[in-house]
Amino acid sequence: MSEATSNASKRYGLLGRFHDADALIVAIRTLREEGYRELEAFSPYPVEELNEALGVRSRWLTVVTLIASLAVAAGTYWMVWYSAAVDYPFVVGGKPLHSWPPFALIAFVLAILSAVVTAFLGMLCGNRLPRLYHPAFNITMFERASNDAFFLLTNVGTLTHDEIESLRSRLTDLGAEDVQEVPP
Amino acid sequence: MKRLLTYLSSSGTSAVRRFRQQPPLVLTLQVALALSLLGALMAWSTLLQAWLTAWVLLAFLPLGAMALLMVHGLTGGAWGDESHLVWRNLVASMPLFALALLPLLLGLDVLFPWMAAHDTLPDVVRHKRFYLNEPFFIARTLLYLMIWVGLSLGLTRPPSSRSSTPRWYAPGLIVWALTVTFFCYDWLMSLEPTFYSDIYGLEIMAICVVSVLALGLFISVVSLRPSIRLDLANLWLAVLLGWAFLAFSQLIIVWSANLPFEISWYLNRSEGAWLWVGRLSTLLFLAIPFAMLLPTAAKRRSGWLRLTAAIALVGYLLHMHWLVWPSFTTSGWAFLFGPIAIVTLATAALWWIGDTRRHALIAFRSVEEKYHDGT
Amino acid sequence: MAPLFRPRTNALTVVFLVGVLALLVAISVIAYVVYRSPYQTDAGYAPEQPIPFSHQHHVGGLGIDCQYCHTSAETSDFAGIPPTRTCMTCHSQEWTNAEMLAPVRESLSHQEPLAWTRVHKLADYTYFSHRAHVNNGVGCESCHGRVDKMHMTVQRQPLTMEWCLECHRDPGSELRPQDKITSMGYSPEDDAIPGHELIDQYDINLDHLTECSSCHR
Amino acid sequence: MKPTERDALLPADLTHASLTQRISALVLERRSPLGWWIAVLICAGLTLMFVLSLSVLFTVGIGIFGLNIPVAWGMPILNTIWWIGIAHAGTLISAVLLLTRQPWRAAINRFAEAMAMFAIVCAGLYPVIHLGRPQFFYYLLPYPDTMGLWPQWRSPLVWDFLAISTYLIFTASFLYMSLLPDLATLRDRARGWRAYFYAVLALGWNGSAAHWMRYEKTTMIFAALATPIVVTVTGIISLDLAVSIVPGYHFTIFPPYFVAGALFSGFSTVALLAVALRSLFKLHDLVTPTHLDYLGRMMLLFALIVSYAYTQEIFVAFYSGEDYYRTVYFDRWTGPYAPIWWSMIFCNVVLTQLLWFKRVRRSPMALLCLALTSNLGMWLERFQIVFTSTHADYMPSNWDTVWPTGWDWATYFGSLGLFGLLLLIFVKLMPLISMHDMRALIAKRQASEKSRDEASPGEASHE
Repeated sequence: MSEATSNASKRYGLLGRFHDADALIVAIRTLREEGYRELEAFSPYPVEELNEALGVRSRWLTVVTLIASLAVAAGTYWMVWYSAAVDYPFVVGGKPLHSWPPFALIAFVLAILSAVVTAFLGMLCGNRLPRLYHPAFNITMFERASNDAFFLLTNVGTLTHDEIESLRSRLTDLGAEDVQEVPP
Repeated sequence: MKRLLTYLSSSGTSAVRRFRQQPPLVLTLQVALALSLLGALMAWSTLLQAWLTAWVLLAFLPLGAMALLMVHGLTGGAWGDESHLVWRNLVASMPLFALALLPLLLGLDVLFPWMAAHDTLPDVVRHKRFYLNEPFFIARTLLYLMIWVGLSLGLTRPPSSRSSTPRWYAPGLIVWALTVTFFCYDWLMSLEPTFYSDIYGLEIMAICVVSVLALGLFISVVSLRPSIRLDLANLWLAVLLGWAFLAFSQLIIVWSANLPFEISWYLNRSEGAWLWVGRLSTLLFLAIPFAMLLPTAAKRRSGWLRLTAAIALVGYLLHMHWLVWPSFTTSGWAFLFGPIAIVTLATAALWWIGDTRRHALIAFRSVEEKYHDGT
Repeated sequence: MAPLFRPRTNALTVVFLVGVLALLVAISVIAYVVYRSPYQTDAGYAPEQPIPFSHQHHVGGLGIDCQYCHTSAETSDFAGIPPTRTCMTCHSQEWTNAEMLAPVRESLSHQEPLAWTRVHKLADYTYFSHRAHVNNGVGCESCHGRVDKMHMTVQRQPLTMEWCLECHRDPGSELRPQDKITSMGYSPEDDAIPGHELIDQYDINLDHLTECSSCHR
Repeated sequence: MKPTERDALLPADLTHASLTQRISALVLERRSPLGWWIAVLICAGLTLMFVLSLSVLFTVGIGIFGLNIPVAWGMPILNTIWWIGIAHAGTLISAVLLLTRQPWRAAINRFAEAMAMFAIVCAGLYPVIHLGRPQFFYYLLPYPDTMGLWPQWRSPLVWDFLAISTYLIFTASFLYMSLLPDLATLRDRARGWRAYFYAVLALGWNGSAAHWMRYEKTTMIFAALATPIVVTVTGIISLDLAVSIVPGYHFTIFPPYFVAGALFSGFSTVALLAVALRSLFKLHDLVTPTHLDYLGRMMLLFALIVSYAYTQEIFVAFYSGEDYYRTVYFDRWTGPYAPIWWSMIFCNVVLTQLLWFKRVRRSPMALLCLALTSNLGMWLERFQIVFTSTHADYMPSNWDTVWPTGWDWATYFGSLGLFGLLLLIFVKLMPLISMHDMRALIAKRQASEKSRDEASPGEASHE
């Protein structure tokens, strides 16, 4: 990878490897204070503080799931009521046409189903999955992101050569064990 | 009748001396007791009905607290480590409730239709006489009360060492479950002697725990750390949904099968105003608390939780009335003696648990350390 | 290390997923259309018959009443296919030597019925009573269409359960007075008897019409 | 959770790297233990039997089963209830233990979820089999048909269909989602075509903080949904029976009773698999006696609830004062199916009391035996519910004694084989311990060690 250093525009970013999550969090906080905004952090298991450090928050998934399930519950109840009380009014077992106990049960089950589907698809869409190619996959050491190492990817698309070099040394100062350039 | 009067008056006079230091509570209790006595003279059956309703309404709270303490003893968890005082203070009122149930044994014939003459009973009820008969009923009731007093004494004993859970907690919980179940069959379900439902005991157990969680949070939420509030609120939400599941199960099974002895229970409870009491209590006890307990951030805030708990407790009050009252043919006095019985029992329970515990309940945070030193 | 995939794989993945989604939608739409098309319902079915019998000629042209041939339409669960003798009431006089009618004469001489191919077939699990419909104001035309304009007998209606139910739920518009049962081209506007009056007149119990056991016994 | 307990759940020398190495080697190294091959052979044989008996069933008709009037539901519904029950513990382990932050779920949640998945597949097959015309199962859905009909919403069979489908979709989504990070690990360690196989399945998971954030959020949503799902699915299946007026079916306690029974047999099966898989793949240090202990406690808890339900059923049958209800119990105790009732009580009520003893819970052999007897007991329980309730109800002229036929048994054991085969293939293709959950657990231990070193001794650590 080092032979590609001459041309800045061909780089996507700098990838730094850290030994533990704490070092990574410190590095993120420091870089963000210094004005770097386009940072991506990778860890082999969920680390809550990473998002706080990155300043990433997302609440829409829960809200969307809730709205979807409520809407489906209402829609289902309406459909069941319409079909059993309006479209095909038919008395079975002496029950009223509008039999709310079973209708509510069905609405509840389908609300859960829609919550499951929304949450799952929401997770995939929010994470832009499936996305089989990612620039970091070019780097051999990135294999350890799913094993035992922590990574910080800083986007350097708009930086000059010198700025990149200073960022590289900054990463090393902050405890990165290895820093490599990532092609786009 | 006479025995009841002497019992009540003697307990009243002997208490007067102890009460001089706490005038407001004493005054309330004395007035309420006097009114209850008046009620016993004026409308004996209505007072008994009101007394039973008030009793289950209030005594289910310490009963639920017992279960919480034992479950926590078995599973551990920060939620109970930090909140156990409030449950123990509530459990301490159990002996009073045990005493307060005894007068009702005098009026079994007024409360329970199956006490009527054998020939006048319908067939299915006659078949139940092997279980529903006066001596056996009284013996069972005394057994439940003794067990509960025993459990409450064991649970309110100051813990000798915090590290090890007493070995009797697991069997204690089993005994608790069985006594609560059969108590409810005896004292609630048999009010309508043709009705039967084997989920009833589970449903009542869930109600006990749900309501005491609401009460505990209402009392003590300010003194708890936000993470503990969250845990307790989640526990409340879980048991609340569990109760909803049980209640709905009974409803849909009885509704679907539409058998006369079962559905009449619901028909009694959907007549006239009871229909609206039922709907309102479902709203206040289940729907609103459920919605309010969904957002995680809100469950850390004491004001929010206190409001939720207050709403749920009003719902609980309505729900218990909906559960018990429609079994009776009531007189107009019910509206007077219903609240009086509740006030009497509530103040009596507060008086019973004593200064320290009462203050701990009312102003939980300020007294917490004092209480620790005291024990 | 070379990555397992190229950057353009991401775009291809999106194309692939959208394609799968579109395929699913297309399959559902096609299934819906095919399900209701004559391919599935047999509407328009006009099989070849041993004799090219024309209702257009006999009904439309000659004005023979339906019940002249289908004698049990009013009295039995089946309308009945006329026996060869019914054909012979006329064709022993008319067109006696026509080549076209040779199978009829053969049938008569061999005492073997003509093997007509049935056009209106209902599933075995459907209980259908012809008499119940005819006697309660349902005209022939409602189910069989304008037979007076059919050269070869054709199944006009889809005969799906939905189609049956349409009328069973709201029979008023399909009813006609008893004397108009077999007439073709009847329009309720001209006779101006409202549907609900006919329902009363025939004493039709509407609740019973949509019960499962009315048609599935 | 005290630090000592977490230590008991994890080997002292386990690091992130060594964990990844061990677990992914189970999948990526070609050699399988001999036991695995033998098990595959047996299960494949049984699956073949399953397929064959189903072919016969669909050609000849549902009459080859022992079910007939008056026992019209027989083995198919019995097996549905049994399999669904087994599935439930997998869901609860992955969800409720997550909500309550129990660290002992990490080592067992993966195969518990897989178990749930395959158990639902088996459970879902039976109602379709029972249709006789399996190609028409979609009639239960509201779709624009040419019959002008709607599903009968008041029928529990429609609820069943919706609930089991929901449960299947939920379990598949949950399982797949929790596999994603581990598939990424396998992708990064595999070579050749396997790398592509896992890469496609991993969907490009790269473990970025944003990925994990949404992953965690969805996991929490799923975990919160799991309990309502478990409770509704089994509750609804119990309603198939309970909403009728047949004495022996019509008990209001059925929904919670079935849920408890389901969890009882489910936790038994998790214990069974835990013991089997840890010895097959030499995971004794990851699936520890402490895990078995907890599983044993869960089995005991649910066995007690089931026993409570037995007492309530019997009590209310007699308390109801109705002759038909009482007769059901006399029949269960002394009738033609009495041995089944008494064996059920022996398995579910008597034998499970052994679980009060810590030594029993921590002994793999003892737990294995109890898991087997508990599953047997729960199968017998469903048998006595389904068969004894209907074989003699209101009409004496209708009474009959009905037993399963050879085809019933062939289908039942065949489905056991199918379940086993799916599970055995799964553990060879996918990591059978959730690596990312274990990593988080290891990280927690490291953090607490660190804080223990730094903090003054005696200060309590809160999680």
